[in-house]
Amino acid sequence: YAQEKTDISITRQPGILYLASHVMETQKLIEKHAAEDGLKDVTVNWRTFSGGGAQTDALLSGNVDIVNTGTGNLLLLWDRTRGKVKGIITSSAQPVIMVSRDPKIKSLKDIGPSDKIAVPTVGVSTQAILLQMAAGQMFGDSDLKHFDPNTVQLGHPDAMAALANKSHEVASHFSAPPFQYLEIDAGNHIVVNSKDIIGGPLTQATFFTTTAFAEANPVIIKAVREATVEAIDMIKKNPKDALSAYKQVSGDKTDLNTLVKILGQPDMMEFRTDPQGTMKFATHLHKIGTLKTMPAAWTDYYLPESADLKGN
Amino acid sequence: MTSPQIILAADVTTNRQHANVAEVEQRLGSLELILGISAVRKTVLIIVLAVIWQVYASYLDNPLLFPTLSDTLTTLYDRFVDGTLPSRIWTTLQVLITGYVAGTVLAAILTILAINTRIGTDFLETMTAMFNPLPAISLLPLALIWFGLGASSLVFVLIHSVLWAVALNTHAGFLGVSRTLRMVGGNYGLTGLSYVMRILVPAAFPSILTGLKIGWAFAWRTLIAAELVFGVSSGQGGLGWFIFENRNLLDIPAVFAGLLTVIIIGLIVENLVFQTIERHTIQKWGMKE
Amino acid sequence: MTSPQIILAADVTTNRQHANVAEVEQRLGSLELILGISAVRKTVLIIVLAVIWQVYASYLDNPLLFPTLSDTLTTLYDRFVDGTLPSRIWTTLQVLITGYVAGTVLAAILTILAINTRIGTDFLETMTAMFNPLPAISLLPLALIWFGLGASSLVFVLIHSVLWAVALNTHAGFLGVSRTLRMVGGNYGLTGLSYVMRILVPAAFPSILTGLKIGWAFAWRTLIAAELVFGVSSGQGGLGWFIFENRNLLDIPAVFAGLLTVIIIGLIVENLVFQTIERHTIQKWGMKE
Amino acid sequence: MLQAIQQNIDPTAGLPDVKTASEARSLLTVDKVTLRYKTPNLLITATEDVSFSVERSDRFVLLGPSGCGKSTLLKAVGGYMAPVSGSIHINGRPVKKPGADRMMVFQEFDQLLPWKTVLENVMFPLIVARKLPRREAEARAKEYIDKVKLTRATDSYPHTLSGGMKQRVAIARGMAMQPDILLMDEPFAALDALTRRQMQDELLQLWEDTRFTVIFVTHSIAEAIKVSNRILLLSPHPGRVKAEVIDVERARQEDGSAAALERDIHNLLFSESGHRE
Amino acid sequence: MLQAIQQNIDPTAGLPDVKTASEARSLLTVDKVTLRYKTPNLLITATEDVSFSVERSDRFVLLGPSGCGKSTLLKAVGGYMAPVSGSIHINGRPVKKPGADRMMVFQEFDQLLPWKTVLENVMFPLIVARKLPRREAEARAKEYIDKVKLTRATDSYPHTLSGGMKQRVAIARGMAMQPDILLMDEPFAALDALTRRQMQDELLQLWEDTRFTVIFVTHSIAEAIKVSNRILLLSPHPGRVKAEVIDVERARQEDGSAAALERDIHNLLFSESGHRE
Ligand SMILES: Nc1ncnc2c1ncn2[C@@H]1O[C@H](COP(=O)(O)OP(=O)(O)OP(=O)(O)O)[C@@H](O)[C@H]1O
Ligand SMILES: Nc1ncnc2c1ncn2[C@@H]1O[C@H](COP(=O)(O)OP(=O)(O)OP(=O)(O)O)[C@@H](O)[C@H]1O
Ligand SMILES: [Mg+2]
Ligand SMILES: [Mg+2]
Repeated sequence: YAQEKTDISITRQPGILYLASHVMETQKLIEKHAAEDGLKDVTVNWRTFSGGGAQTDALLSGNVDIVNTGTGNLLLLWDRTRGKVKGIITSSAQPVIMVSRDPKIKSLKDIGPSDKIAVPTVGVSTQAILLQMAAGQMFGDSDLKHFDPNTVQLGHPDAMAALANKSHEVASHFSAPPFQYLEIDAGNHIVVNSKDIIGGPLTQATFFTTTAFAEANPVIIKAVREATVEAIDMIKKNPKDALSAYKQVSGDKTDLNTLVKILGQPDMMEFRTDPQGTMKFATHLHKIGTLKTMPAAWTDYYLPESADLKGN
Repeated sequence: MTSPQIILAADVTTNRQHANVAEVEQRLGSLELILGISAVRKTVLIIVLAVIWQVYASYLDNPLLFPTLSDTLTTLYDRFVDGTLPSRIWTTLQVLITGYVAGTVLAAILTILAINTRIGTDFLETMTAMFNPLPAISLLPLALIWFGLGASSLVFVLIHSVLWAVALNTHAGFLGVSRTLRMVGGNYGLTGLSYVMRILVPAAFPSILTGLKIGWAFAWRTLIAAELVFGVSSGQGGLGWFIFENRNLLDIPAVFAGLLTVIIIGLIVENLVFQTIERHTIQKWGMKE
Repeated sequence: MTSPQIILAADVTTNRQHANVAEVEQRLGSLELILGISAVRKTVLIIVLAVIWQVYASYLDNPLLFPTLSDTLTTLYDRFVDGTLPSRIWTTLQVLITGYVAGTVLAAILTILAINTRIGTDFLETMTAMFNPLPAISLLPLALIWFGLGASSLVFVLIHSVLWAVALNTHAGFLGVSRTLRMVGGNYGLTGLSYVMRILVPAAFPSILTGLKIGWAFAWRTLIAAELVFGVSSGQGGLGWFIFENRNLLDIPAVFAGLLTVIIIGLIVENLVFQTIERHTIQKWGMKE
Repeated sequence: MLQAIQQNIDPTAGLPDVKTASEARSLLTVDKVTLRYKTPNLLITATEDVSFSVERSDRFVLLGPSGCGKSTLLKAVGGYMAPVSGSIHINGRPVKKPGADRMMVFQEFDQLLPWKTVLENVMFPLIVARKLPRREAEARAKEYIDKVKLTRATDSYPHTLSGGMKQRVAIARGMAMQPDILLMDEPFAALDALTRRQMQDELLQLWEDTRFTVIFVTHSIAEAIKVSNRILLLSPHPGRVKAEVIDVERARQEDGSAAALERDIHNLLFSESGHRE
Repeated sequence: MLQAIQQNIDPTAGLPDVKTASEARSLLTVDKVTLRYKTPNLLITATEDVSFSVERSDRFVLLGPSGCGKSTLLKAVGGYMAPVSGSIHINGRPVKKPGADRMMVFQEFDQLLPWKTVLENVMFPLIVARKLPRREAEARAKEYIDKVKLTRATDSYPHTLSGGMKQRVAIARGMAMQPDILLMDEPFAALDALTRRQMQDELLQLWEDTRFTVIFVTHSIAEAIKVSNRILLLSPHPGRVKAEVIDVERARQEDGSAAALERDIHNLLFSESGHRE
């Protein structure tokens, strides 16, 4: 293993969905497993990014070795690089929830032409795609973009502020943890859950890298997988400690008990290593033309080493 | 000869001289002549930059990060023909020009107040120092409260980016107008607005024009960045959105086609609008070499 | 009296006059005197703005959108005391100053070339028209390839934001230097760099200073926006990251504390640095009222 | 020749008397005016305790060494500077701000608006201050441009003119306005002998026609005697009134008297020992 | 008095002869020089086919009506403008660019560097062009500031000076450089009679001491006769050589001859009918 890189960089996006990575970072799990596998003195640089796009650039320019972000980004990169970027392992599959302050809007059927739904990014974010998938289910493939005119782009904090402001024209928000629970706490109600649209969990945090890196550094890849498994174990065993790791990494000053309560929400403990719902996602992306190639199976866009994950 | 002598000059035959002149003026070679035209030199420069782009991008061979010029141009052409880019440009230009004009007008009002009253000066100086460094996103909450989503918030942010640069340059230009010219203006009984418009503005025109150029550039920058922050109700996004969307889709040649569009519009505005203004004002007036 | 007459003036007793003068100069009331000090007026202005903030925010009563000044100040104090803000400011300032200085130096080089050679002029004009409107994100791929993640990429983006504004103002200032002064410089045999440094720079100093002010402001804006894009390695984010982070954590008073910090630093730089420079240069030289 | 140099007379009998007598009806009264410039490091007194009065239709010349405060005095009359002490009244009203009733021809070459042609420069004040209709303003402007022999340069921009030509445009601009008082600061200094003589003649001719009032700064004693009816002599830094010459126009009738007056004034101004600034 | 006005002589015998004879040893030769300004809409010919030569230690005056191209000629000699046709040589080498061997006193009041005090303005060229050590430069600068009677304003910035004071600083600056050729464009126009006489005397005194060469533009025929040994008379627009007056200094010895010469020059310049530009 003499040529393997010992100084690796991984991206980090602060947030509860990425809890496993925060545990891996604070407990130095990757370092530990690499050492166990015979690669000593590995140092892992965790670099914080504000969003997926910048992480993509960082990976493509070779400035980071492994990124940790959503499924959409993986599929896109896999497609555009013609298979030169593939997934390693996933770490979370929590639901995202659309909430509303408007009592008239009980389900997606009640959305009228003038109702506004806040999503993180119009057209491309997971939330926007989910709305399209729902539209497909409701109105058929000819009307996939039914809800697109309703969407407006607002960051989660801004959307939350919008919901809090009774006079604001945006009354609904396709949110994400932890904002969705804070919003529900503040008196807004659930409109739709990603579980209902996908028919199961949808993978969120995914580690992925270039095939070139994976081929040259099998030990690191292995260590990342093992570390993820261990991190998820630790979260399940002791959520409080994991949340402390999150607080340490993100600087979040929220009370630990509140965070524990959030993890206690339905499906919030869906920390799992097998890709969930990704093929459904890919099918939709291919349908709307975002993906040029339709993967035959989820294993197309995961590393061969990861074929044992039993994903879908 | 012990006294002064006046020696008269013979009348000069000017005809010979003129022949001579024509000769002198024709001596420039054609290459020199062609290179003497600024437009030609600029075109050459742009071509050189284009070649560098193409060669460097081919060498890098990382089309997802930095596509070649030819890919970019192909995409640019496609997106133009299919009508995407023209409509995006149109959306952007509408907002841009609204914001730019509004920002410039506000800058004019602020500087007029500043030059006429002491409190106006303090106000302008303080506001500029305070707000100029603030990034556009910081205005987001207020913009949302006041204008909601949509173009008016964008215009608000644009004003923020244009206003201070134009106001700073204009104000500095006003303060630098020569004492004599200001006295001449006072002498004509001009005060307040007419003093500013008829004396200070033309006299400070070089500075004002610089401010307008910088303001224009920053309006572009801000708009493109702000379209991402403020989002769009789908389907009616502008160039900034076009760039962002294609970045998200990792359609990098389209991203660069969008950026190239910005560059081309920048070149057109600079060379057609600003240079024309310059030629008909400060160059004609001998205020600039 | 049919011829001219010369009438001699009696010697004037100046003492009485001087007494008179003293009187005239003491006639200003103390309120007027106090308001005559620009610093006092500016302070009053800032206090008025602060009160407006506080009142408007209390009236809005939506702390998620727009916190009150008092909340903001409390947070500002807390974050200062616990060391967060000082370290963020320090991180940001380091990068900011590096980028600002580098951008200014590059602007100086470009304008010196532009003023001395024709191709330099074309280069500057074309590059400015092309790149000035480009948003910082467009430089991201190149920055990543050339400088990787980290401060040097930030510096690169900062240079982009400072360079064109400073260069445009400086170049316009150079071109506006009076013909006589330029001839004086030539007369002393000054050419190239020493001509620029000893004649053009001081003569165009008002314009240069304006450019530096605008460049400074835009460096701030860009840095704060760019910190989000480039990410941070553990624990060493700057003010921009601080603002972003706290927005995500819904700690809005902290967001505004960050923005307030930007404003305060802006005010300090404007009033301590730029005003001092101005007082010791263009005001002393009579180039500005 | 020179009738009387009143000297060693009771101080109160001299200049002050003349002033007091004329105060009521004078067009312009400058009373014990002290003018100062404030610079960051020091206070410069330009003129001190200067009093004079100008009657309607006077051709009043300020004469004194370089730096004695002539331009400053003119600026104060023009309303650009407030006296530190003393007062300036026009038609009994204190001078507070500049105005087109006192057209000024400045000493500086950059007094033309560079963004206007020669014609537009002369027309501009006629339109904005005298409210003449465009056509009339243009006709009058052209007439005065002819008078200063610049017909050929009518449509030139100021930066293409020679120093003397610029000053002539300023003179045309001032005279075309036919103001209550024309204030001229060394208007002819940049002109050659012939053009200068022509300009002086034009000025006098114009005065014959319209009897306007003019305050004129010049360095040339001969010019002062030629154009003025009254001359105020100022002492060097800070400028104080040294003497006043009245009935100057009488000196022109008989030849030789002008030369004698010139000599007298010259001696008066410069004979003092230790004249240094 | 005036010995001979050579007129109606074979054209080739006049001026060209003088020039040809002196060509080899002349300090400055201006040969058939035509100078033009290009403006966006038209081409202005300032001087046409002007030839003259200046010998070492000449005090050479350019005299002509306003706008005839004196300043332009001086600028061409200074190296700021290239002739459209003809050539200018100094010491046999063509003039290509400005340089400190030809110090120039400009006609404009804004020729001082506003960011330097009077002292620094005078010292600056001594340091950068003459490479004098600071201390020496300061001493020399102070000496010349004294000569122009500005001791009191040594540390003032130019914007606090009167018009005449500014011009005197420029004169001090030019003279302190002791250049090969001093080019002066109406340096004394803004000065009062006494200061002007003092400056003229200083110039002559300096010339006695160092025998430098000076080309001098003036509007005053009397001044020309006082300071020069040769006068070039230019015709109005475009400037052509009308005549040259040599041995001017002879006119000063016997009184009256200067006056006569002044009258002759005056007639020569201005007698032409229809003198208009
Ligand atoms: N803007 C100014 N700031 C400070 N001092 C000034 C200013 N303008 C003039 N002075 C000073 O005031 C005095 C009088 O200047 P002024 O221009 O009135 O003289 P002047 O009589 O017109 O001289 P000149 O004949 O040389 O033009 C001078 O000593 C000068 O230094
Ligand atoms: N920068 C310029 N651009 C175009 N034309 C000019 C320029 N400078 C001078 N001229 C023209 O050239 C001619 C000669 O000007 P110049 O300044 O040499 O005259 P001058 O003899 O010095 O006059 P004066 O005694 O009035 O200063 C004038 O007709 C003038 O209009
Ligand atoms: Mg003066
Ligand atoms: Mg001239």
